[in-house]
Amino acid sequence: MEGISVNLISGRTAVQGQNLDSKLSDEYFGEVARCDLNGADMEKLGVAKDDRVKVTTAYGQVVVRVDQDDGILAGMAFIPMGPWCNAVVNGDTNGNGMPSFKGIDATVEKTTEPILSISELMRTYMD
Amino acid sequence: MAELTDVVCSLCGCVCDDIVLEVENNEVVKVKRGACSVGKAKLLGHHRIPSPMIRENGELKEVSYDEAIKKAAEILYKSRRPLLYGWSSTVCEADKVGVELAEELGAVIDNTASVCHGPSVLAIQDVGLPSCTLGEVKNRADLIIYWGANPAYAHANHMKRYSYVSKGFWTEEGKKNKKLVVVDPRKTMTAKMADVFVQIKQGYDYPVFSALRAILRGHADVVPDEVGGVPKEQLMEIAEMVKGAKFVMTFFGMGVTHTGARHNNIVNAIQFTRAAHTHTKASIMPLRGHYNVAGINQVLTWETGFPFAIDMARGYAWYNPGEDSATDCLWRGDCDSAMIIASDPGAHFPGPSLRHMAKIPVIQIDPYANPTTEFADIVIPTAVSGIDAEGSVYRMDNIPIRLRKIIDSDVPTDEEIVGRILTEIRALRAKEVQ
Amino acid sequence: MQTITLKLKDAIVSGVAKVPVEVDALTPDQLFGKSEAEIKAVKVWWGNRQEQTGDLFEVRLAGDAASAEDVKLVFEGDLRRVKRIGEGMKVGEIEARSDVDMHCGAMMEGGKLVVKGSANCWAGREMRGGELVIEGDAEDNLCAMYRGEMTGMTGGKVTVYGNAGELTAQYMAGGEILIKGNANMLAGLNMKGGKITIEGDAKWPGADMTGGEIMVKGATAMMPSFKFVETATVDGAEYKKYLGDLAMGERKAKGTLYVR
Amino acid sequence: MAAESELIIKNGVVFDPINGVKGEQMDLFIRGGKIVEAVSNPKVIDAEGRVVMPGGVDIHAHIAGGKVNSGRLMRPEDGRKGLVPKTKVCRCQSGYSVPNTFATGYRYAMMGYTFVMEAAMPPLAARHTHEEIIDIPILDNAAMPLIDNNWMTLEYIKSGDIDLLAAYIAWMIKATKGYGVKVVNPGGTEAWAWGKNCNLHDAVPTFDVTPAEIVKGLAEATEKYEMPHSIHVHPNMLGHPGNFEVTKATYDLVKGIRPYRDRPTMHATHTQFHSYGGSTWGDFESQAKSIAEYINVNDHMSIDIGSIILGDTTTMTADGPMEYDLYQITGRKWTNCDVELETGSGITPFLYSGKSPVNTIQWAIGQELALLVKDPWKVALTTDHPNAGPFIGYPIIISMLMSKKRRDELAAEVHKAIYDRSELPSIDREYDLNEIAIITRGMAAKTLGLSEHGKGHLGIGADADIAIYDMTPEERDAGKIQKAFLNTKYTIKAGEIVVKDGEVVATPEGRTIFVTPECDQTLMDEMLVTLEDRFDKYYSVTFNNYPVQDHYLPHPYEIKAPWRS
Repeated sequence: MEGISVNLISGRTAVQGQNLDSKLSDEYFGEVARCDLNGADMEKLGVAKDDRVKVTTAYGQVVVRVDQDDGILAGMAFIPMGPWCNAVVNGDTNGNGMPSFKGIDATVEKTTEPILSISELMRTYMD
Repeated sequence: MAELTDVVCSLCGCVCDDIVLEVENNEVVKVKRGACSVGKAKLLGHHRIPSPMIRENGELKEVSYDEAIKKAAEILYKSRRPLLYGWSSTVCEADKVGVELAEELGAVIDNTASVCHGPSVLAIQDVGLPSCTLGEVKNRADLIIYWGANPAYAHANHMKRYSYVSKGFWTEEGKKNKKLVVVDPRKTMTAKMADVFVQIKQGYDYPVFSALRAILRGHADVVPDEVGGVPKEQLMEIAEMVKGAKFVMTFFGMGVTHTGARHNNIVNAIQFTRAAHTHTKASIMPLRGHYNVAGINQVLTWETGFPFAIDMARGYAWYNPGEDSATDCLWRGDCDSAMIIASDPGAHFPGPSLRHMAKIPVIQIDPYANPTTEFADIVIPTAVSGIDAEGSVYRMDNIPIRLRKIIDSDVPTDEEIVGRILTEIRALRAKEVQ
Repeated sequence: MQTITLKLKDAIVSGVAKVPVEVDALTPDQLFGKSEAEIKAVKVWWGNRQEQTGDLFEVRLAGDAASAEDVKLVFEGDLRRVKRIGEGMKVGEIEARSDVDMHCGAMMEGGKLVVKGSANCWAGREMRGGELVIEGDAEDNLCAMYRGEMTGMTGGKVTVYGNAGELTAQYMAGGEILIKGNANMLAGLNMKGGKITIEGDAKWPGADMTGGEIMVKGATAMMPSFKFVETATVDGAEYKKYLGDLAMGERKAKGTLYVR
Repeated sequence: MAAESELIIKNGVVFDPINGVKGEQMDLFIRGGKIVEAVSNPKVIDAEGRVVMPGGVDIHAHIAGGKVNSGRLMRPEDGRKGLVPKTKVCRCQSGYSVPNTFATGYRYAMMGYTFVMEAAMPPLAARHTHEEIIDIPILDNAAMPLIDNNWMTLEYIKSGDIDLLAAYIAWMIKATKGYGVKVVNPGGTEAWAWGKNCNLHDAVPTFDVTPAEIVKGLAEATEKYEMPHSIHVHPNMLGHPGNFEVTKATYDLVKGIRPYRDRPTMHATHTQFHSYGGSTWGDFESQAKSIAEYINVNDHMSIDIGSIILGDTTTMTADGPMEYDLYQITGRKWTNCDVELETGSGITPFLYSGKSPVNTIQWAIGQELALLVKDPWKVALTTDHPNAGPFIGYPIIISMLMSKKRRDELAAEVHKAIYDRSELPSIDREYDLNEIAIITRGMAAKTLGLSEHGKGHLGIGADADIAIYDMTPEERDAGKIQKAFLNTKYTIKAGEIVVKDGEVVATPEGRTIFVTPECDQTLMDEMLVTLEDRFDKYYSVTFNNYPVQDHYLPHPYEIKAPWRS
């Protein structure tokens, strides 16, 4: 399956904030295990809203559902801050203390693999 | 049914303190006024961790507070480089005991600023921070700039209470006589409200600030036609808006601290404000996330001299973000235990850092179960500050406000739990000395 | 000439957690004149406890030294979690035969420090004199200032055979740095004196510089606030000479930047 | 310590100026933290002829609160200058010009000080000041809220309602658990919210009152009560060449006003910064003589000197425009914080260099003031910590005031401008230990109205706050004097030994002293109608969340200030 290269960024959203203290909820899962793409890029990938995509970077990979946001330019991807986005973030802070949560080179491809739940996702760090 | 007024919200750095809510048989049943959707969710409450737990062959088993605290103390006491992380979603009274614990242990103590506005602190240490309290913005500001921030989502009351939409002494007509500039690589909810939206190329904030500075200092001639995806004409337009304004206020968020040159983006944002100040009154302020992330920075600074990322190994504070910040300690694999309090690295740290957290003993002190719980060997539930516990917090502009206790609870506070761990550790040390 | 060999014991770095050892107490000037037993007894920090050098390192002495100048320290073993090698060293020589951790050669005043591998962040921080050679890469904040200071490196000579990370030589005021590879973001930030030569590529060199000289021989991503002065020929090659950084205002923009 | 435990200090040579004791060999008896006439079963300290004084009282220093902490946060490079590991007794220490709270308590106690007045508390952030005061060990403290640029003040000055202004002052001092009325660049700080400044007779933008009217009105309103302390004034134009005329004109404003008791009607602070002649930095010169002459012939004024300590420091003041000017000169880091409806602040590092003619003259001025003011009861020793230098420099100043020889040696090392643009080299006066005791204790305690409350003297019933310096009264060696005043042989706080042989041995918690002005309720209610409206419309916190809760004063000491009949 052909993927596209994107510049991945993350950030807060309202629903993510509403569930800061209930991250194990379905609402949080629905909001944060999500990747926004520009409509043009969704066409390229042949995906529709709520289809699944695999996001891969040099630091890891994660499966999330896809959603459309034309507020971001083609060639960019947005995943709300949270466990799914962090699965593909670099831990290096360049002597600054702050990892680069934004501006990560990533490839996005269509997938049929399942989206991991929080505990499944956390387990991947344990083996 | 009792109505409570002047309730203080313990969610984000806005710390709204004019909330009205209804309490019935010791439960918040209704948020009548003041809170945004995010704050409302917090005040109405979520499922809490029912009991302390210790992990035994993979499973968390319920235990007594005494047992959990004793075990936590033993783990920390024998550690060579324990990491005490979090401290932002709790009150300063708890943070103070945390600093004492770090001193007693010779531990690394860090707070969530290191993955939020830590870069802003580093920038302040380079050039300072020309700023003001939020009421100043409300009463005076006629040009508001949100740079790399989306308050419409992250600080939903911010524009209404303090900035673009609020009404004050010289701004009685609210946004009517104000201008809003939003700089972001995404056309966000906030961007849609802007008079001028600058869709900057992600990671290019630094040179764009430098270009604006050069223009404001009279050197437009050297600036190329396009910088970081922004046409020179638009940079000139913003510079003119700055010169024409009576009071320029810049707010910035993690869109600037998380990207490209990180803390040097903020240095440059402040340098831009200094350049603007040669033409008019200009101030700048970070949009702090947690309701008391500013407070733990304040407490650490007056008690140790430094705001975050502190290594107490030698009995005094060695300060160096990038070396003694939590993400680095974990990513480098150089801490041998972690106490996580009032924060959730499981959700907010990069995967590579979490791999080490999975390998070392982890103590979690929090009212709520969250991704960090998956790593925790000891879980100690506490009261929720601002709901069943009171104390000091510092708003994003460093104004101290006292959280109110709005319902009764017998759940121990963060301050009590950390204090009891400290007492246990001192007892262990006394025993060893004999 | 006396050679003191300090080989880090494997056990120290074989645990789940790699707690850094800090060896600022082990420099030629501090060890000169000490017997093997005395050196083994020197206290070094390992996490939040002080240990005896002899418990962490295998210590070997060879030859004699008439003065600290004649003392050579050789660090062996896996040094990736050994910090502050040669911090504050004044004379003599140190050789580190592996990648090294942070603050290697920090506040160095004299003598020679050679790293046979790569150096982690803050190598040569606030360096005042002497020579630092890094045969691999240097990570971020090479020869920079300490947090909040407005002066970084003031003297000495630094050579990096590989690449340099972000913020090389921030607030540099004197001395010379040669980077044979590339320099990542913002080399020579706030530079006010001294010279940096980058033989590879550089991104945004010389931002906010008010003095000193930066020469980039590879490709350069320029800051938008520098003023082209002239085309100049330096040792046979043609360079564009820029003045900056005008973001600091005309009065302060006295830095020189040579790019291809 | 146990409330009734007893102590006797034998064979000390006591300097207790408030009680007229000028270096008499005598014993001191202590029980329950107070000086008593006799004790039955005491622990004995033999002072062996050493100099004994009441605990030092600092009338003006910036040691706690948002501004100080912003200075710490902004300057890790200062923080690392003062790193000291924790001990069995002490917490960790950091900082030189902006020490952490623990170091602040320890280092003052080591100099024999037991009370320090935090000189500027922004009302909106008063809770912060008190939170830091809780963390300052050993010392008793109080803090003065800034009430001079507040919109309510400006409005009442404009309308001439001095009684309502008095009601507002009472509410503010109670709400902030403050001590008195602090005035900093009156009007100028409000103007700074628009990037402007005000001289003494300029109209404040929008509010249309002058700084002169503000100072006079605040003095009148303050004297409506039996306030222990007068208004405490940082005049306009701080640090500007030629400002000495503005300074004297400011002093004149309160001449006619009758204080409620025998004390000045204005304390003018860090006077060194306000005694400048010339018109530019080029022809800058000392006018200390002119200011000192004014103080010598007028009895309604007291001053503190704000003497320079050469070296690097962190300047910080509510005088926002002044800090901006300073940053414009140095180009170093600059923090500003304007506080809604009330005040502002600025912070920037500064290096006072003996190579600079201007810095050298500034350095001379502080000493000139102390030496040219004849009556030591009118002058207090300060460095406006940390503005003119850190408080740990006090012993240097003491040694210079006591030794013409030391002054001449140092004058030879600094810029020669000291000889032609200041009086210092021509002054022969040397302070004796009694005068030193006055400017470091007695005067401050009297001027602040704290002597009635047991501070600054050793009479029967006084707090047993005592410094025993490791020197005899005959000591003339400036170096030894300086050393003795930096680290006491003993410091005793409320009867407990807290410093022994220059080391902190105990760290009891100090008290927070605050004043309650008692205002007529109908007057108060009338004022509150306006104030609550201002809160609703313009403040960013609610009226009910504003006042400092009792929680923030774990060891309170209240002084009531009744309305004057």
